[in-house]
Amino acid sequence: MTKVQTLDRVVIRFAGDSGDGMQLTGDRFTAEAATFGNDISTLPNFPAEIRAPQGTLPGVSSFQLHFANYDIVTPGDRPDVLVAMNPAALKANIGDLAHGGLVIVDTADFTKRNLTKVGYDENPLENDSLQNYQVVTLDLTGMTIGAVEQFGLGRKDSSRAKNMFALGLLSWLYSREDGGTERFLAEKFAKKPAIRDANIAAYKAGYAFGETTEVFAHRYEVSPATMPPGRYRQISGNAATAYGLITGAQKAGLKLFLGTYPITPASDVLHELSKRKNFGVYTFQAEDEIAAVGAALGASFAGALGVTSTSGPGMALKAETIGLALMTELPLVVVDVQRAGPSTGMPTKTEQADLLQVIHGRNGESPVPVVAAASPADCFDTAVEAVRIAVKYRTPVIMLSDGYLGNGAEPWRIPTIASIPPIDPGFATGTNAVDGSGKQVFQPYKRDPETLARPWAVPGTVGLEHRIGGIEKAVDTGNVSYDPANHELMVRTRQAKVDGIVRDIPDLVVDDPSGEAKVLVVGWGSTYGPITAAARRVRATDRRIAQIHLRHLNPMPANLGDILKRYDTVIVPEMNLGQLTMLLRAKFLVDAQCFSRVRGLPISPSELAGELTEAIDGLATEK
Amino acid sequence: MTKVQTLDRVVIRFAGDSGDGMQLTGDRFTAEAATFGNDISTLPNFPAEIRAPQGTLPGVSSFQLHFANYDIVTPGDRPDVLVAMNPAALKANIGDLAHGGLVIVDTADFTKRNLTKVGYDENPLENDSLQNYQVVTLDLTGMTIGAVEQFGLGRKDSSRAKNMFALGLLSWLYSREDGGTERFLAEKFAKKPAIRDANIAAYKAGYAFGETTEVFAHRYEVSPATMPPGRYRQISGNAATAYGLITGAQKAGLKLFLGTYPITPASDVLHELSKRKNFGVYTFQAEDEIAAVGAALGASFAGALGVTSTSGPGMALKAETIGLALMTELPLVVVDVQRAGPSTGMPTKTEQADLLQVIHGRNGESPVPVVAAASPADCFDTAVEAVRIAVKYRTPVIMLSDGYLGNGAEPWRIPTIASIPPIDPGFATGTNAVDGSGKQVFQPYKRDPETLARPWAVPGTVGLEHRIGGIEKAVDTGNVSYDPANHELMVRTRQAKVDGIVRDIPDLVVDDPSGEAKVLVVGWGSTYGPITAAARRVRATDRRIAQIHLRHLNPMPANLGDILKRYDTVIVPEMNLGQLTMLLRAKFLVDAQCFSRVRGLPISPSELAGELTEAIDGLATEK
Amino acid sequence: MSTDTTQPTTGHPASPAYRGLAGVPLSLEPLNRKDFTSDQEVRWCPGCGDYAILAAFQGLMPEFGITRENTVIISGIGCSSRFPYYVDSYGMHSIHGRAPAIATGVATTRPDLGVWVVTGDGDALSIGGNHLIHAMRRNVNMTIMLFNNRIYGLTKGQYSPTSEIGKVTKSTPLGSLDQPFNPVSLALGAEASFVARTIDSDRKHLTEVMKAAANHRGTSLIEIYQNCPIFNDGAFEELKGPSAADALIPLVHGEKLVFGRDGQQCIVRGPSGSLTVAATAEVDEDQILVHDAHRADPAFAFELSRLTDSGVMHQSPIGVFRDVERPAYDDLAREQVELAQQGTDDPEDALQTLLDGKDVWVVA
Amino acid sequence: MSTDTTQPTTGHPASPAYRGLAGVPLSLEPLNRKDFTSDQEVRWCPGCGDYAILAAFQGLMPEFGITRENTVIISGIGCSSRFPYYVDSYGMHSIHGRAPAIATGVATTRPDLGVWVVTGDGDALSIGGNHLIHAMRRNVNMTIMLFNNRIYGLTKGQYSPTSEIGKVTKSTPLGSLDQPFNPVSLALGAEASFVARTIDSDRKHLTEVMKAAANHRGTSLIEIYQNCPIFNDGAFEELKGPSAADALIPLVHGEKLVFGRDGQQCIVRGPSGSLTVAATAEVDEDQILVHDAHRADPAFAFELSRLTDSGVMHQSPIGVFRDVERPAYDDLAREQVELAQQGTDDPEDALQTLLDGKDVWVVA
Ligand SMILES: Cc1ncc(C[n+]2csc(CCOP(=O)(O)OP(=O)(O)O)c2C)c(N)n1
Ligand SMILES: Cc1ncc(C[n+]2csc(CCOP(=O)(O)OP(=O)(O)O)c2C)c(N)n1
Ligand code: SF4
Ligand code: SF4
Ligand SMILES: [Mg+2]
Ligand SMILES: [Mg+2]
Repeated sequence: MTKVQTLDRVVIRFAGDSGDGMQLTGDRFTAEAATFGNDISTLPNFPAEIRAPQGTLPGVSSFQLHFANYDIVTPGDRPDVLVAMNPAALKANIGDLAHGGLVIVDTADFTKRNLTKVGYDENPLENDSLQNYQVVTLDLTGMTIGAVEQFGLGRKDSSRAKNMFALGLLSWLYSREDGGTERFLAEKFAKKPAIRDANIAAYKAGYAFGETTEVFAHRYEVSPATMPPGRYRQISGNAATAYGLITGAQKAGLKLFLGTYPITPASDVLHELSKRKNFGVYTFQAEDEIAAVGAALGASFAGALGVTSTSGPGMALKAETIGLALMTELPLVVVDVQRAGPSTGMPTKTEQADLLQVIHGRNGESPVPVVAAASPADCFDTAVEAVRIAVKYRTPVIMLSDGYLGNGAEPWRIPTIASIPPIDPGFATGTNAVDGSGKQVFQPYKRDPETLARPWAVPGTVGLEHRIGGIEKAVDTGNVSYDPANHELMVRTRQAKVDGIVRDIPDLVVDDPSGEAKVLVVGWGSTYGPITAAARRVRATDRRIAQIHLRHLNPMPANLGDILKRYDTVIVPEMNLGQLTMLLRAKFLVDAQCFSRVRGLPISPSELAGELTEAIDGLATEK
Repeated sequence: MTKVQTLDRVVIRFAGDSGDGMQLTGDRFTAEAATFGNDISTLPNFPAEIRAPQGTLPGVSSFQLHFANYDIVTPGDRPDVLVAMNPAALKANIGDLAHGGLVIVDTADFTKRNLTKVGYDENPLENDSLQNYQVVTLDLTGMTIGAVEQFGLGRKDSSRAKNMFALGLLSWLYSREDGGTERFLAEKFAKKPAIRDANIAAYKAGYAFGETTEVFAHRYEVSPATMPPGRYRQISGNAATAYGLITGAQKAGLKLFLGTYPITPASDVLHELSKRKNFGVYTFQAEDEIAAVGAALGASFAGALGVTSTSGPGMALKAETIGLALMTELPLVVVDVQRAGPSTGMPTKTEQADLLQVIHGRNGESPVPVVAAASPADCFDTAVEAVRIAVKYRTPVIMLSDGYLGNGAEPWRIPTIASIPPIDPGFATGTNAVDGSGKQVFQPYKRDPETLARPWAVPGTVGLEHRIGGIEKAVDTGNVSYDPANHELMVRTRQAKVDGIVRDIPDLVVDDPSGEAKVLVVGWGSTYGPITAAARRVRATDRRIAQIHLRHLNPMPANLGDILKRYDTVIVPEMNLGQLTMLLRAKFLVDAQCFSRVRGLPISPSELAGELTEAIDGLATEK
Repeated sequence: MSTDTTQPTTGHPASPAYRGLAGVPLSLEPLNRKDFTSDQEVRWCPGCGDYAILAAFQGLMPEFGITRENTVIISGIGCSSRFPYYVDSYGMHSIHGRAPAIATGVATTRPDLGVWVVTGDGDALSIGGNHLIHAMRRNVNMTIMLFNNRIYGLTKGQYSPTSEIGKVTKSTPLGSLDQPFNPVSLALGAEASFVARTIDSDRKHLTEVMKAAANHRGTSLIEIYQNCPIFNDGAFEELKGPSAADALIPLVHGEKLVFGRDGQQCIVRGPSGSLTVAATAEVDEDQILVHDAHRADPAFAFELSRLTDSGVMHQSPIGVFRDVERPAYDDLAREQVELAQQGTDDPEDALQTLLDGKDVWVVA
Repeated sequence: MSTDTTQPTTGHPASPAYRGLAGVPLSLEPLNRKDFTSDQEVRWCPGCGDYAILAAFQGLMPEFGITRENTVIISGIGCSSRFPYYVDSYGMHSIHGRAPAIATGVATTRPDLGVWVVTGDGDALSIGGNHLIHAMRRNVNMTIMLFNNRIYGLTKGQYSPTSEIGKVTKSTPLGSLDQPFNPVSLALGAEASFVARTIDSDRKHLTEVMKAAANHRGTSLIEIYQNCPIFNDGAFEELKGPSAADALIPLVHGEKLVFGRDGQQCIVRGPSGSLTVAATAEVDEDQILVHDAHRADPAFAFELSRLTDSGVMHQSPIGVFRDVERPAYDDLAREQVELAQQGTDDPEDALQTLLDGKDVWVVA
């Protein structure tokens, strides 16, 4: 089945009460990993006492496993994943966890009494103390009891199978085969058929639970790095997106109105924003994606910052209304947290195959600016940028993220609010033209000569009453017009407005330490991490490679064409069949080639490094 | 305002009872045309008697006007447009009308008595006798009375303004300014203010009626041609599409189920098909476009030919469900009769700016075959081809038409049904694999090795029960799968299946009479007429030009790349900003340039001829 | 920094008399219908019922007293949806079916705007049905005017979700098959707090109903019977002219349900428990039901809604079926935001605190 | 050439006993629940109410007698929508909200299929609300099983259109603001001809209601209260266990509306004319209303539907609210096609005639 391709290594720690069977669980998982062909290294950790009092810190038992796709020599320093079966296990182990690590907690024992027992004043699952981790809280015990009900065990025996539920869940999470564990359990409990069946059922239920409920994105990765000085925190991409939107709205002095409909993996943007009403944030869970974007557009018409968030299938549904937004030339931010498609696809898996959809997926000539985030923390800057373009140019802007970014987390150098430039909504306040009879009038489609943006005249502004809509507009007046020449002019003007955003986009700086690379690797979105890692590996072998990464997909930076033409080979790693590649080829007539992987997983740096190496060596041979 | 750019010439005849003011109407329209700068030639035709009995053939008065954008010497032989104010006028004039001509009829006088008076046994508006014309029936009299009610004229005087209503309508149809006629009426009836106001109001009401009701597509054109031998009839694009779909379904032995929602300019496909239930055609006017395509897909799942028809905005709404169709790999034909966009755009105007939407406008990697019709009659063949591909490859197929084709009409060489090859639905009838335990099983995603099509196992077939859906499918079994390698394989297989259709596509034959052209003009869709006309003009000046026209946009014919590379210059005339151009550039790295016109009108052959000439001459100079 | 884009309302009289418009600034100078007339030529067919509705609206607006600039009209697509062009206020002629969704965004962010939605039977009940029912259950503060001509006008005469069974149209040459919606029943089933019906031919009634809608806080749905002389002429013929009195059942809160030219008919609860029409002369006076639009339970209004024919129209109640108090979604949403904002000191500091989170580490 | 893809039904017994399934071939051999169990492992959370509903369905199917291969289940997206995978029939797990639309295409083209739709409260009432109400007004022959757990399960616990006001969820940390739909009321407002409600915990009632639905020709809507132990545990707690008898009001056609462990409560028409719960001991027996599911007028069923709480659940009628005869859309659609096809000789000739039209000219 599934191989854990994109992870070089993972460290997992199972922790619980002595009676919780953590060692067994760890052993089994180790066995599964070994069977699977991983290199492994383990660190069991028993309580000093044979039977410490239940639910206490000394009673905690744990098992740590490091497994990897290359030679490893230690059981790992900081676990990436912690499974905590009770408050004591959490308390005892959380300090070791790497920032951004995943914590899976069984909530069954998180009672006031048990919390007090280990010195928690507040329930750590209910305050923000685990903010720097990815926390998944589940009633493992309750679900286990439910799953094994049929075997007629008592409550206690039933609940003891919870470690197998957890194991099943983890096995699913790391795409392990379950045959081995089932056989093991069948053997071990051969003489107690009820217990045997209960354990197998719990294991299967845990596995099924992972698969059914979309609780997890797939895997996560902790990328170590040497970091510039500053204040840091851990942040996930979806939270960073939410914060960026709030920041953009505040910098523009606008209310933020999110109209959205839940969908994996974008829902957390809603969840995060709905907690932030104190920033003048309105969150509206609409009846569907069309209503969601419609309400957001209505809010923009009314002078707020309209935002909508979704993933691929929802994006498809929003297309018509985004067309209306671009025709009415109102600010709107559309966040697409991409997932594996087509259709429902694999909702919890990542992909970047919506690029052409967001660029071309509307009727008629409908140019829309598109920006993409490169990493979880970069979602913040990208969101602020999306707001800036939307407000300045009066246009819908699509921000691309993906499941890997949205759910993934990384250290973030926290910006100072004061350092972020303000955004001027520049609301229209008065008339802007003189009509035939010399009267001062307001023309809703009279454009700013530089940006080509039209005035944003908000209801409530006296004297600027006007009507907009989706029918073609006459130049300046915005009246309905079927005039051919006017239509042509408006089509080209809308295109020119979007193209003109290039003036605000900084030139790309090529990362080419030697300055002599012949091969250029071009990325966009969440491939930034794997590409960078691959480039490092390539350079570590004394080869030369140049790298650029695009935040702006439409329009693209002004110097991109020149850069592309400077290299003998242009390689574009993408988690799709070559979508940016096709845009680059069409625009610049450069024979860019896609390094394409469409597996619902981030690209593997080592695979990519191999490909880049071959390209470099191939060129050298040719000459 | 509007110039009649794409029409070289039009012949209009106004016909009515003597008392109906046809001459005045004709005069005024002539004056408008002259003011507008057209060359004109007229032919008034009065009844022999001074006052012939009302409603009789001898009482008919008519006025014919030929106006053009080049020198003309005759008032025209056959009118392209006939305005008939009563049954007599219709009867007396219809015989002159060119095939496919437009007839605008005032229905007010079409009573049994009046019909009998002129020898009509049946009401010609209610049988099929006007089938070869575009007939617009309106209660001009009634609407006029309504429009002038406020002026307190009697019924008779009110109804006399109907000629001005008709004139207003025609003025709108040919985008004429109304100022002149208003001034004329103001002067003429200066002393009868009520009559003056009524006439002006009627004129304006006619104009407004045209604009409001979407009764008309824009203009039409009669293209003369030397025709190969055969049996001919007149046909509009939307009717041809409907007939093609019926033919395709019959050739495949399938029920045809159209799920659709009305939208200009696609509604006539619904109207036409809803009259053809005798061919096993089901037409379902759904609550919206999403339900429409959903029901069509359901019908396909049930073993019928599911079809849905729409225009741009509706196309945007269908995207998600088309994704489901491609994931479930069921036959489905989607007809997009394009109109000017973006958003609501100009519903009655033509454009071909949905190409990139239909190719790229879905989440994830979602390849869908696309075919486009070149002329009204070609809609028939294109529709049959769409059915063939959909059924053979188990895939949604998008057929592109546009407002110009859909509403336009042309002579059609009627095919013999027997000459059209059958389409084999090849329903699955039995198991197709053996499972691990040696049991015969049915695998719904086990593919035909050549076409890569999966079996179409229709409910009711015993033993082939299976479940499909939008979640990624495991190879062969079609079970839900989140396996990365499986996903990659399925993504590439779906792409390969669509790419493989190229085997069925005939190689393009270049139209290059001299064989020595250096400039190639590449077209698709309804630009066929203008491009062909332009190429003829260019060749008439002894220049050389090569022409190809694409029916298959995805995949494209196998020899296209080779052809493109043979020419120094490749020009792609499109009614958009360069959508096919961008696909050709990306795919073939050829510096194709778009001759782009986005005016809601067909491309002008003369403008295009100019451009082509320049390109040819430019090359010559360079050398 | 203010996050409020509302224009200053200083100098305006306190608040309009109509509860649905509470919080919308009043005009300092009295306005008249011309002020609500834009410079665009009205482009409906001669005789179209839309004219009368537009005229009633423009005639009524000055009475509300709110400023033009705080008046917003959102429409979908259809003949009726051209309405905003003709009113000199803020307006959006949006896309097919989505006006209630768009208006939800307007209303939620701006308590100082009076929001009207104009829609047709196809726009509201076919493609837009879901947005309509959800707006009503949420009770977003807006007035929805549904122009019901029982046909698709703009696309030239296909049947609509309110067309009678058997209707022959371009898309149903053999007659339509689907049971039409009764828009009032549908609204009541969707938890609507205000539902009314009126007719284009009765300017006074139109105006009264629009006023009642404006006086209701939350979503007000007005179904307006509107004649389309071009594609569905006479659909409401029996409800007009001399026969109107016998066909229209006026609903007036607190008054007996009596109708007919001489009050000769009335509504009673029949033996089965269902409402029925009876001859006034033949029943006891206290059997005649009294209209109560304010009942919490929508069942009575629903019963009344079933007195409308679903085929060719011979009889129909008009007036306000239901008008009950229920918090408006947008009022509640703003309340949540305002509460959350209370005690926030400097928003920029607050934002910095949010970004910082609880666990910061420093790299030197 | 035949345009009919229906498999031959020869040899099958005439027709099922259930009117909604008339025309669907019967299995020659008796089937059992295993025959309706696919090889896919069931993957809902432990304790999920979906299990019980699946079991009831699989247990009931053999009784209908129709073949597995003529059984079609269409679902949308949601936990509940995984249902088709577990039944060994033809099935489609489609996209969010669209199952009724897809099923309409299936049902219309194939009278020989039994069509079930499985959907959730979000799937059917949020994104899919419009398709649901239109299917019901059309009366397309299918049974819609709406699993109402009053929450979004699959996406991890956001509130749904049936969640009570004030519900705290991931997307409404300060409590939800919108009035929930009452699915039964909504259906009745949308002209539904069959509407019922049942609950996951009562296998017998579930089965009875499913049977009644199958016996109805046209769209049957069954709202099924379904517990989601993970994200909305206990939503129907008061309707279960020992308290159930006092909380559930059983609707049985022709029987008195009496409920409670000892029949101590009943439904009467109160003085205002509205239905109310009364103590059986305190009212005259003939005041107690008798359930009538077959009334043409949906108003009585609507009144009953309002006896359900819209907040936390303490009381709710279960059973068939309404079950009336009305032609099914798909039957009528097929009738039109069949009529049109009558007298057509050779279809190929007919087609040639169509293509030729009336006015052909010949170029030699
Ligand atoms: C997405 C989309 N689908 C279809 C249409 C075509 N369309 C425009 S208006 C309309 C229906 C109009 O009927 P109704 O809402 O009753 O308004 P009326 O014209 O009768 O006032 C339709 C189908 C469209 N504009 N957009
Ligand atoms: C177009 C689209 N939008 C959103 C989603 C995400 N989504 C899947 S199921 C669901 C709601 C599930 O709730 P419900 O219908 O009540 O089913 P349950 O899981 O509770 O059984 C949502 C929002 C989706 N799959 N597709
Ligand atoms: S088509 Fe009908 S509804 Fe539309 S403007 Fe004309 S009369 Fe009015
Ligand atoms: S999340 Fe709830 S509804 Fe979904 S499977 Fe689990 S218990 Fe059932
Ligand atoms: Mg209408
Ligand atoms: Mg649910």
